[in-house]
Formats: sequence, C-alpha cells, structure tokens
Amino acid sequence: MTGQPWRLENGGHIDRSCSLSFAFDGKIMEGHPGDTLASALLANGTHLVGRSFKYHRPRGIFSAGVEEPNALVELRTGNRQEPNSLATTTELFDGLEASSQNRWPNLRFDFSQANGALSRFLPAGFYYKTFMWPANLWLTYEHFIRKAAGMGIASRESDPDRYESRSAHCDVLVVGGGPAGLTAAMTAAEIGERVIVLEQAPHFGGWLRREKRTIDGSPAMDWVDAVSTRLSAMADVRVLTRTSAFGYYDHNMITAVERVQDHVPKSDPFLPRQRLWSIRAKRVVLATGAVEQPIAFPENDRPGVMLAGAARTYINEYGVLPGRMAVLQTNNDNAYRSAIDLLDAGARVTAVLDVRDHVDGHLPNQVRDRGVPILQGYGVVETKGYFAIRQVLARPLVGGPVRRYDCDLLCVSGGWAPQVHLHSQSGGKVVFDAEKGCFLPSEARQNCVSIGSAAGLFTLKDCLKGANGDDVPEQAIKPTWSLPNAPGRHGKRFVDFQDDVTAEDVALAHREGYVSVEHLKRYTTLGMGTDQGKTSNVIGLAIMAKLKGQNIPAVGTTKFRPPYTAVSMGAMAGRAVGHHFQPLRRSPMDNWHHDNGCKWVDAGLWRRPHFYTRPGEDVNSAALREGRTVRAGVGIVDVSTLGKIDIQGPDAAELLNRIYVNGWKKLAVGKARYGVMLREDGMAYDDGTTSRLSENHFIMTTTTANAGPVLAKLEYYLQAVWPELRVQVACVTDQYAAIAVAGPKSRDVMQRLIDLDISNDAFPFMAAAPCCFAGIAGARLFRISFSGELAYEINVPADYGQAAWNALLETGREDGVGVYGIEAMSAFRIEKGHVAGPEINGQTTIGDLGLGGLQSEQKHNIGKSLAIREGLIDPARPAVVGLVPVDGKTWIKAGAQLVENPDAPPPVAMLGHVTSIAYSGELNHPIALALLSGGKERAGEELYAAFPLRNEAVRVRVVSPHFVDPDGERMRV
Amino acid sequence: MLKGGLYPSVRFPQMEAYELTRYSIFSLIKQGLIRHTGWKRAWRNPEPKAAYDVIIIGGGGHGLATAYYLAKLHGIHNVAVLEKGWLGGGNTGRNTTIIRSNYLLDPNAHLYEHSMKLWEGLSQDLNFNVMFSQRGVLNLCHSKAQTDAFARRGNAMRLNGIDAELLSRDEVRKRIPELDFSDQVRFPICGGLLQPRGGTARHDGVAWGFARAADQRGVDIIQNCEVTDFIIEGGRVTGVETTRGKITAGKVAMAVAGHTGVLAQKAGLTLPIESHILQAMVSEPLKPLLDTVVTFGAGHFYISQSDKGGMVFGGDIEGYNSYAQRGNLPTLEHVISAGVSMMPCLSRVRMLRSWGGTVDMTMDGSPIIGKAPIEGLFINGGWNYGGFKATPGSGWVYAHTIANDAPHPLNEAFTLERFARGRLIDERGAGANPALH
Amino acid sequence: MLLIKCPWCGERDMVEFTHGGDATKVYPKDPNATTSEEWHDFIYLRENPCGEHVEYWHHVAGCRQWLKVRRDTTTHDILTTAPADGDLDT
Amino acid sequence: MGSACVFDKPERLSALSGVIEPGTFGRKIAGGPGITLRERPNLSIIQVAAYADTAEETGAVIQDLIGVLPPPEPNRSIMVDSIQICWIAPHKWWIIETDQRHGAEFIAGHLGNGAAVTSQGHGRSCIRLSGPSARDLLPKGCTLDFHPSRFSAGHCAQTSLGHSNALINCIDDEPIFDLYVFRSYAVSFWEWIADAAGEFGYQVSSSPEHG
Repeated sequence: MTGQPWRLENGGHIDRSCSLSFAFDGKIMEGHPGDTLASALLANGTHLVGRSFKYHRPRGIFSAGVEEPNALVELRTGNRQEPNSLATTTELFDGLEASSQNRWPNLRFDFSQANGALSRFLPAGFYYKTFMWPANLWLTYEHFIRKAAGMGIASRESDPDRYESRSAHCDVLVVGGGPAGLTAAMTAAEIGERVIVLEQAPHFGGWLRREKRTIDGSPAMDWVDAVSTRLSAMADVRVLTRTSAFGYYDHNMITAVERVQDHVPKSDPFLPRQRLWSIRAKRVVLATGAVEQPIAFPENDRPGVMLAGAARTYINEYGVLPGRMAVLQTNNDNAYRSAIDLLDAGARVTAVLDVRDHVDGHLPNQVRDRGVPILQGYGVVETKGYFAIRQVLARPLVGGPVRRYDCDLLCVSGGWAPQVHLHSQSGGKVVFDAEKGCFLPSEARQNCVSIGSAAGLFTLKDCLKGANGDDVPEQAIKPTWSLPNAPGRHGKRFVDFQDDVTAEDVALAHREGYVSVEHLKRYTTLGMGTDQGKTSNVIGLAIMAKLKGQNIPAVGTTKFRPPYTAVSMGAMAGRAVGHHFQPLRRSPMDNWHHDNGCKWVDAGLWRRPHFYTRPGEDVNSAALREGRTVRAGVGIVDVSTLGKIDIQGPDAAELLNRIYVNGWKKLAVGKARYGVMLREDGMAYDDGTTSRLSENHFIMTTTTANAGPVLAKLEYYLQAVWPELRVQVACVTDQYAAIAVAGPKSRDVMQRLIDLDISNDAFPFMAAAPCCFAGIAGARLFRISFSGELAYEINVPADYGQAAWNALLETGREDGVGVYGIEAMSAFRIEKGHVAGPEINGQTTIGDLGLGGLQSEQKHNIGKSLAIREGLIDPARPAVVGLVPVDGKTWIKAGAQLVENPDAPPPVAMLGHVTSIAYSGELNHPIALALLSGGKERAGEELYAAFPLRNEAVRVRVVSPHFVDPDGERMRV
Repeated sequence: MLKGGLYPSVRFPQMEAYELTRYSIFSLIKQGLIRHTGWKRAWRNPEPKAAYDVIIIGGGGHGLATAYYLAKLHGIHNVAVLEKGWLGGGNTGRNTTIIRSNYLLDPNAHLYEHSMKLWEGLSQDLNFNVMFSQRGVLNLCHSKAQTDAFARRGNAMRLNGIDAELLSRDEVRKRIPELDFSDQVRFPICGGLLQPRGGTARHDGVAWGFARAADQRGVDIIQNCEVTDFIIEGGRVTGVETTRGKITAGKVAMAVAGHTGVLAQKAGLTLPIESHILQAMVSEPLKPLLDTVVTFGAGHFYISQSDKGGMVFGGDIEGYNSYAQRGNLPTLEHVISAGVSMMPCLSRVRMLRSWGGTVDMTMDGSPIIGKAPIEGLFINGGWNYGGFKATPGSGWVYAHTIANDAPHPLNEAFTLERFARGRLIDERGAGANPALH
Repeated sequence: MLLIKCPWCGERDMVEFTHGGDATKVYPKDPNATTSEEWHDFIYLRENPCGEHVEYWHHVAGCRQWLKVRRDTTTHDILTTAPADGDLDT
Repeated sequence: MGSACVFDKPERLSALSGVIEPGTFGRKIAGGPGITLRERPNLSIIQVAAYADTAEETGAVIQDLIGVLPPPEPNRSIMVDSIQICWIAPHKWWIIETDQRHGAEFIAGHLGNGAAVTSQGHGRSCIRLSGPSARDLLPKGCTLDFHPSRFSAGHCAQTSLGHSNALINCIDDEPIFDLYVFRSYAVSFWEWIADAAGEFGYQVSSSPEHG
C-alpha cells in the first residue's frame, strides 16, 4: 500500500473515511469512493498510464473527462474485459482491476517504442506509399501492421452481463446536469411539464463540482444539491445520472446509455449492466457544456502535461494534487483559476506562460499578487523528461532567449470548445466565433436549444435564474492553436495525441493536396481515435486553415455523427441476443413434438418437426420410415404453420380472381381449389389451396413464409387500389391448428372422428366443409393432398389442437397411425412433382414451374401483363423437370448445377440446377427436381449434376417430375 | 456467355515514366531524411478547361477508375472528372470496404470476378497501396434450405472459375471459434460459403490512388464543381453546365451512384432506381480479433476488422427513400443485435462511429452500366450494395463502353432496357422491391 | 426515429410501420387497356425525388391500415399523411 | 358417423399451459413485487369488421346484443361486466368474452352481410399485467407513452411489444393492462416479459378456469 502520497488533506467530493483497493498493471493501490480510476492513480503518484497508437510514446492522464485521448486501459478481466476504457470516467470500486494497453512487454519497457525513433520515416499515410513489393507479401506486412495497430485487447468469450433498452417520453429533455441544465430543468418542472434530465457523470453539478465557486454567497454545490434534490422529488421529473446522451435522431428522438452497474463490484443479476434509453421529447435543451482545448506546442505530449481545467478538477472534485511544481501555458484568463487552486492546495507555480502580450485581468492579477511570474507573449518551445515531464523551455513568441522552468506538471489551456455534437447531429448548423475561438451552435433543425457553455456562454450569470454567482470579469481570449518550434528544432507538436497526428502531419497533408477537412481527417487519421478528436479536431482544422491562408469557416468542419461517446454493442442489442434474437413461433402441438423426440427445423420464425428420431436413425432413414407408414396405412403431420387468411364479403370471389392466376367465380360452396398468385412483375409468388365455405366466405392458405406478406398485400389492394371491393380479410393462422391425415387408411380413421359422411361420393377430392371433429366444434375438414395419397386436412381451433392430435393417434392406433415430419412430407411432394419454396424462388414463372396452364384467359390478375415479356416466355428458360441417377443409386445433391461436361475448362455452361432432392420410398432410389433450360424437351437426356464444391458430378437422366401416380388416382379413391 | 475465354487478360505493363516521385520504401526514406518536404501534390488542382473529349461526372472510385482506364487503356487523356464535393466523398468513403465476387448469376459473377482480378494487382498498377487484403469472405448459413442455396451459388462460382469453398459447421468453428456455437443460439450455424480471395481494401486509398494515377496520365480532376444541367443539342449531349461554368464534351458519363436518379432527371431520364440509406458502423480499435470477413445468414449483419483495428460492420438499408445520409436507430439496433447474436464477445466492444450513405437501389438489385437513351450520354449507377467491390471492374468496362460507344461483353447484360424486356438480373429473386434486395 | 401520424392512431414510432414505396405509382384502373410501356413505368420507373416524396406506409403492427405520406427525403420531415385512398392535400 | 360428437369434452389447452408457474420471482423488493402477471385463458374473441357505410348499424346491432356501443373513436375500449370491446381498426372491433355467452355465430347471424365476423379467441393469448411497476415494464418493449395522462382505463392500442405484435388494453388505472399477443408467439412473449419484469420483482398468480 502506498498511502496515496498525492492525496490532499481535505477538499474534494470523496469519502476519505472509506478506502477502496484496486490494481493497475498488477500493482495494488488504494483510493476512495468518489474517485475515478484516474484520480486514484494520480493520488498514488501515477501519471504514466499508456502508450500512443503509432509511436508508442509514454502518455499520462491528460484530462478529467470523456475527452481523454491518453488514459485508456483494459478494465476488468476474462469475459468482462473491456479494452479502451477511460480511466478519467471509470468510477473506482473495490477490487477494480485495470491494465495499460498497446505496450509489450510492459508500460515502462515497450519494444515498439522503437517506432518513435523511426517516426521520421512513418509520417501520415506512409502505408499508402510502401509495402507494395513484392505484391504477394502484403498479407505478411499486414499481419505485423495489424499487431502493431489496434489499442486494447477484447475478450473472446461471451459477455455474461445483460442489457436492456427502454423508451421514454417527455415535454422537455435536458441533456446535462450542470448549472445551466439544472436551471432549465427546474424552470420547466415548475410549470408542470414532464421533464427528463440526463447527466453523464455520477453526480449533478457539471463544472461546478470542479471549481471553487459560490452561488448566493455559499458554496455552489449547496445550490446544486438543493436543486437536484428538489427535482428528484417531483412527480413528473425523471433524473438520470451515469447516463450519456449519444445520439440525436429524427423527430426529436434522443438516445442515451445509462450505466446501471458499471460502478458496482458485484452486479445484481436482475439488473442490466447498461440500459439504452430512447427518449422522444417535445423540446430538447442541450446543456452539454464545453471541453477545454490544448495548444499544440513542441513535445506537448509528456506525462504530466495536463489540461488546466483537469488539474483543478483533480484538486477540487477529487482532493488530489496533480503536481507539486507547476507551469501553466494559456491564452485566456479562465485557466488562471487552476494556478490559484494549485497554490491554495500547496503546490508551487513556477511560471505562467501567456501567449497574450498584455495580461491584466482580475484572475491573472490575483496570481501575480501571489508572486507567480507571468510571462506575457511567451510560449513553450520544448519539454524535457520521458516517463514524466521534468522541465519546460519557453521563449517569447516574437523570438528571444529561452528560459527553463523545472516542473512535474504542465497545465495547458487554449480555451473551451462548446460540445455542439448533439446539436449538429440533429441537423443544426454550427458557426465559428472568431472572438471566442470556437464553434457555436446556430440555427437548429429540430425543436432543440443549446444553453450555457454549450452555447458559448461561460459565466454563471448566463446559466442561473433567480440566483447569483461569483463571476469575475475576464480579459478576452487570444485564439491560439499551435506554437512554433525554436529555430532549427523539430520537436513533435501533437495535435491528436491518441493517433500521434502532429502539426507536421497536417502540413504534409496540405503539401500533398489532402486539404479538404474530410481528406485531412482520413489521410492523417486526425480525430479518428476513441476520443473522436474532442481535443484535436479544431486545432487540426485551424492549422490547415493557416496553411491554406484561409479562415477556419472556409475550411469547414466535419459532420458530427453518433455516438457522442462510444456505446457498448451490448447496450444497443438489449435483450434481443442469443436465444432471444428473434421470437420463436410454436405450433399448438409444439410440446407433443418436443416430448416425442422430434428434431426441429426452422421455418422463418417457426420451428417445425423435421423428423422423429428412433435409435440408430438419421434424417433419411427416419423420413423413409415415416413415409412408409403413410403409404402403407395412415400418418399425420402438423401443418399449422401454413398461412390461413379468412376472406369474407360479397366481392370475395372477385378479389381472388384479381389475386390468383386462375378463376374463382365458379368455385362451388364446399369446394377447395389450388391457386397460384404472381408478383406484380409477373414472376410466380405464392401458392396454396383456397376453399369456399359459403357464398361470400373463403379461407385462403399460403405458404408458411408468405403468410404475412400475402396478408399485407391483400390489405394494400383492398385499401389503396380497390377500396370499392366489399371484402374483409383477417389472419387466422394462429386461430387454427392444422393436421394433415394421409394414407390409404386415412378415411377409416377420420370417419370415426367426424360427424360427416366422408365417403368418396359424399366428400370427394377437393371437398371442404365445416364439421365437428372429435367433439371439437368449429372444425373444418378439407380433402386435399400434398402427399399424393388419399388425404385430409383438419383444422380445429388452436387450443384444441393437441386434443385433435391425440384423438387421431388414439383412434388410428389399430390402423398403425404414425406421425411424420416435413422431411417425409417433402419427399412426398417431390415424388409428386409438386413445386415448393426451392422452385418458387422468386426467379421462376408459372411456365417454368409447369403451372402455366392455370392462367385464365378470361380475366386479368396481378402480374399477368408483365408475365408475357420476352424474357419471361423465352423457351430457353429453365423449367421444372425430374432427375434420376443413371446408376439408380447415387444421391443427387440439392444445389448441384446441371452441365453437359463437368470437366470442361471454366466458364462451364450451366443448364440449370437441382432444387429439391429425396429418396423415393416408392421407387427405392434417389430422385430430384431441377430447373433445367429447355425443361421437358430434354426428357431422356443424360447430364451431370455437378457439385464442384465437393468435387462430385453425378450422371443423371432427365425425367418427368411426376415420379409417383402421375394421374393422381390415389388421392381420388 | 463470353466468347474467347472468360476474362480479358489483366496484365500490368510497367508504369510509364513519372514526373512525380514514385512511391516506394526508398522514396519514403529519402523524404524522411528531408522531413517529407519534397512530396508533391498527389494530384493537380487544375481549373476546368472549356472542352474535353470526355467528361466524367462524379469523383468517386468509379468515376476516377473510369478516367484512369480511359487514359491508360484507350489512349483518351483529354478527360475531366467533375466532383461536386471532395474526392471519394460519396459511397467510396462510406462503405464497409468488402471485396468479393461470390455471385450466383453469370453476368454478376463475370463482372465482379473481373473486378477481383483487377484488385489483385491494383496497388502495383496504381503505385498506391490500396491495402487489398484477401483474408476471405465467409457467408454463414443457418438452415438446410440456406445451405442448398449457398451450394447452388458456390457451385456456379466454381464452374465460372471463381474460388469457393463450402465449410461445415466444424470447419467454420475452427476458423472463427468466437462465433456462437452454444445451444443458447436462436439460429444455429450449419456451415458457410467461403470465398478465400475475397477481403477488404482501404476505401479512401482507392479513390486517391486512382486519382493520382489518372492525374499523371493527364486527366483533370476538378473538385468543388457541381454539374447543374446537361447541354443537349439535337438529341445529343454536348456538355454540362456546372457551378464553375459551362464545359463542353464529346461524351458525358455519369458515375454518381446514390444520386444517379437525381442527375438523370436533369437529362430528362427517369430510371428504375430508388435512393436509400445504408448505415455502417465502426468500433474502437482493437488488437486483432477477427481475421475473416463474415456475414450473418439469419439477419442483416456483416463484419470485418480494419488494419487500424476497428471492427467495421453494417447491415440492411433503412427501407425508405432518403438522401439524408443519416439513418435511424431501429436498423442500428437490429444490425447490432444480429452481430452480438452471431459473435457474443462483441457485446462489450464499443461502437465508436456510425454513419449513413445514400445508395442507388435498382429494381432487380443489379447495376446499370452502358449507354443512356440520349446520344453521347453514358450511365453507370444502381450499385445497390455492390459498388465498392466493383470499382476497378466498373471503371474498366465503363471506359471500354465510352471509348467504343458499345458495351463490353462483361457489361452488355446491365442495360436499362433489361427491365422492359424481362431480362432481369435478380440475384435474390426479390422482385421490383429495393427493400428486399 | 421517424414519428408517423397514422390518421387513426395518431403519431406512432416507425417501428410499427413498414414502408410501402412510391405512392404516385397507381395500379392501372383498367388493366386490360394498359400498354406494356405503362406497366413497365408502373412497376419499375421512379421519380426518386430529392425532396418531397409521396409514399405508402403500412401500420402493420398497429391498426393495419395503409397510409399515404408526404415526406422530405432530404430531411425526413413528414409533411402530411392520409388514408391510402385519401387525399394528402385535404 | 354422427357419433363423433359424443366424445367426452375435449380439453382446451392454452399456449401457456405448462409454461406459467405461480410464485414470486426476480428481485426482492421491499413492499412486495412491483409486477403481477397472470394468464387469461379460454377467452372468446369475436372480431367484427364492418364497412364505412355499415359501421353505424353494426354498432347499433352490437349494442342491442351486448348492451353497449362499440367505441367509434380509435384506440378506445369499453367494458361491460366481463365483456371488453376494443377498437382495432376503422369500423372494426374485438368483442372479448370470458364465456361463450354470445359467440361468433350468434353475432354473425345478426349482422348478415353488413360485417364480417371472425373468431380469434384461439389465435391470441392474453396476459393480465398489473402492479405498481407496470407502467415502467411496458416501455422496455414498446415505444408508446404509458404515462397515466396518456394511457389510462378505456385506452387500448395495437403496437409492437417485446418483438411481438400486441393489443394492449388498459382496463383500470390501478393500473391493470390486458396484453393480447398471437398464440404462436405466446411462449416467447412470456419469456420476454418475465425477464423484463425481474428488475421489479414479479409474482405470477395462477389462472382461473376463465379469464
């Protein structure tokens, strides 16, 4: 234990009565509740926390917030390891483990620091200019480039934590809980509006936490506590801390991430780690504050170089002294507050370097009165030290002798940049203010307003309402972005610390013509780091403007895009991951299938029984057995997933006429008919049987996949195109359980369960009727056959599905009834040459599918006119055929391509492809359906089903797709 | 079917003498010694001339590649590329940089494979490292039906002379153990279709490399010059009006995918194209985590890791017409939940940036490259999701079409007329619905 | 995130809707008297405006009504909405 | 034949039977669970779809049969003893009964061609959500505004809830919400809502024979 040598006796919003232990690079240290990892490290005297991206230069804690470019660590370990975590915003908790990244073997001795020595050969974009010879070595070069690049190491294990998202609505959303935000929130809340306040930090107060300021004569934090306590107590106000607004989307939708449990050592399993908020606000108030900007002077990246505001934040918020001997480089009065706070905290301030030629402000004079030399018109030209800064060399900007100042802390301030990100994301414009030297929000696109320092208003007077702060007059800032090297010197002036982009890199980009803002960014990687350039974009822009001899607005600024701060993908995904990625649709008999050894297959969101296993069986043998049961006697299959649409109304038949290619007006009540519908462009779309239950009442079936789309299409045509048709459609897919009962004995079994005469005369093929089935009222019976056998389909209200299923198994036992899955069902339909999904694939016409004859000439239907285009009636189009292996035994693979000579050199002419395959229990050999150019014309020809992916080519003979019972006698008996 | 072998031979003659420094490790060291003060502009910044043989509208990858191949292969040097903003500022600089030629239908397969062959020598040809990295593109499949469909595509690729491998679940697992192979998964991985030669490239570098190489061959690259109208005389395009004045030309070629519809309207053409938003995202930079480009088969998600270490990923278009270059949250949420479901360790990885690009979606999901119905006007657009990977191939065939006033066999199927004739190139069989391609 | 005003349900989030495409493309009133050019135009050609776009949306997770929407494709502002067979300008 | 209907009364099984177990789950909350869930099985849902020009007479017929006028304004519901009537689309309603008192055929018989009547009782599962945290649970899967001033007794809405399409009917300001989802989604939906409710602590009460 080190005893926190840099911790101050008092001050700060930390709890000294309690100690938390944490580890950094394996070294155990202590901090207090209220600390961040960064403040705790500083309390323990640790400035050096990381290495830069490219040159691997030692880097220290630079800021005290989300703008931090250097202090990135790997937080936690194992399946919770999080790379690139900001030490400056990570709340300390007991047992926290963190380690430095992008160094090997360790932080102090990093092999890659050699890059630093080579840095003169590694300017911006160097990789575009080399690594090209020999060409085949690029992957090797790249291997090493990749290893060197990247920052932290991500876990390769599944994240054990849970996440969730939720929506919220309010009249006023206030982003930022500083003085301006709290004031705005209270103003809105007091007139009874629904208010939500978001604060990214753990506590309200914003910059007031980091300063020694008073409001109405007492410490400013008293005011903050009073206001935030009052707000929290109000009924229609929701205050969220640890919640970062990161995105501003259309129609006043703000997204934010609440870090619910990132700060606790042990998480509650019932709470999410993080929660994504989508907040729809009538009005948005952006009180997002400002981020202090540095100045790019030579060797400005040593550990111990810190933003002036950050230095006083560590003193005032965390009770930590960031240095005992400080130098300050500034261009504004505000930064002198840091000098004052350092002096009050017992540090020495050896000098203040101010780029302004005449400094006579209220704050500077306080510093001057305390004996600190203020060097006017001075700038840093060099710094000494490697792991920590030791000395600052400064000289007059107009030239002159160099002065040296020993120090262990160099505070820098180049003024403040309002955080206009969300304003810009919302479509609002930003304008550059030359006096203040920063971009300000201008006209908004959506209903939002920026206030406080986010709007460039930096005094308490600008923020408070009905309360008075202790503002003091400030002398004007002198916008300054970079300071020159001393003559003959070439110290690196870092603009983007994380990505090692220097002022010289910006100059190179200018020299080579990459002068537009976007080119500058992309060529040098300026602002592309995890900090998104919060302390570097404006400086880079300013340097480019100077080089181009233009002003900053002329060069422009890059668009701000979400997220403002990086968001974990888990939070974006919420609950919809893994098993819950998509909902699972279950049939009414799902439990039975599950309990009876079925293997599932996904069909859209549904799961369907693929086959039912018995010991020693695979899918093929199981399907064969199930099929034989049907052919020999009777079997039942769950077909509940097929789409069912209830169609009623005087114009129902007319609607069907317009939707399907075939005619429906003449269909008799109590009859079913097979129908095919086209897509608007004339391609085959969907098929199924539709039955007429009464004059004005039809029940349509669709494929499982198209149930939703077909209903939406019907609604579209009825509401938008043919509103004059009196038809009502309703989805009843979930209302009915559907069971197909197939096999020569199916009638015997069904007859015992049903209150109708279902003899062939009374209930012939394609008959349909309402019925009472196994005591279940409201059932519907259809004599349709997908299997080609004598078959029925029975629909019962879904809650009775299991009862109906049981009744069939019960009653059919003596007939040896069996169950079958869709593998066996698919084999039946292939034997019959019935087309399905693999053939109706969106690329085929009804002609291709052998269904051209269905097209009625008497009427128009959707797609009919475009179906006659040259390309859709070309005789060379692939059409459905059957295939059998010439050797009578080799399986043909689905997805094989049909060719004449598989060994020809590429490109090999492809005549078509194998769509569906099965082993025919009836014929005792493998069979297949295919789409083949020329189609039936080729019957008898021998081709190859080529499967080069497996180096196979099966010799096949083209046959009719109707393998079994081509005339369909069986289903009509 | 192409006659005389599948692909025109793609050979790279030695570069002509350069007036500018040739990029190499040696020039880099030499410049390093003089602190890189000797580098010249990558391309000139000329004032537009009054007239050119060919004007190319659009300074993205396709436009610049077209200019380059016009100059290099067809001896047409008096060419201007007019860019309304900054080079590569459209979809060239906004895509997820994936390069593949794993297409089912012959016209697509041939075009993209030709492009792939050009990619394979591009850095050397341009003397600009575009970092084309052939780390493989893997399409995951999650059902028997999907496996069959992938097999159909993979077999077609092989028969067309394109590399493809069908991987089993275990082979996929061996390659990328970080994918979700647990029983907690909604759509288990059955296997995948791999194109080993597929990969990624540095998108900005492609635009800059073509720009520099075209510039060296005399092409004028003119940024901040927006075409405001076409000059059409006697049914023939003779030039364009721009924000920097009138410029006449023998031929005018559009290469502004994303805005093809808007530009074509200025010439009085209505196209089978809708503009939609496609979002992409990148994570914070990580040490190498994923070596292959992977696409999820049970949702819209594809991912690769950039050389800088960022996980680059994207998904589906927003589904509503837009030029806003800004997407919305639901798509982002779906894309990311698909990603985390596919690769659970991504859950703690942070998304650093997300952005949107405006893409041309055609009514059959395939591009349009060829002569426009107006004399002297050429059209190259409707790239849907496929624009970046096609860049060199597109420029190559487009240059051929412009130079010869007739399409090359590689692009003759990609006409505007194919829609009326029903000769669609509908890779997915989705029909005239951009949202489904 | 778009907020779409359903003529019946009021403003609802886009997640409840699906986009139904260009609503200026109207299915021919007399299909038999429609030329192949007109069909081609109807199915394939799009004005694809950069600005105001009249389009269909389907309130698929809500009242399942189709609506017409006038929306700006550059800003995503929704200007007016109406029932699918209604008039956007009244 | 004919004999078929003398089967013993077949068992009506809801999609959630065997899935829902009574008890108290999730976080331990002082003052008891914030959420109470129970299934309302065996409902009869009669969908009545009229046309613009028959909406009024249809409403009148329903009023005669049931004793209350179906709400003409969108997204409103009404309750008369145990019967709920919800607006689900222009001139389209759901009549939700806990017993077969009226039944689809009966209502259809009185409406003739003026409206289409469809049974949906087996096609939906209904979960009754109540408890002090109910208004905080729903936003975890839904974009609607559940503030009491915006969604109170007599409001209903169809929306997307936890990745399922749902009808939410607020029947009491206590608050009590009835959530209707498609039967095939019911188990997934239950998994979702139970998981989302964990934070508040939730109790599952056993379902009565009828909702």
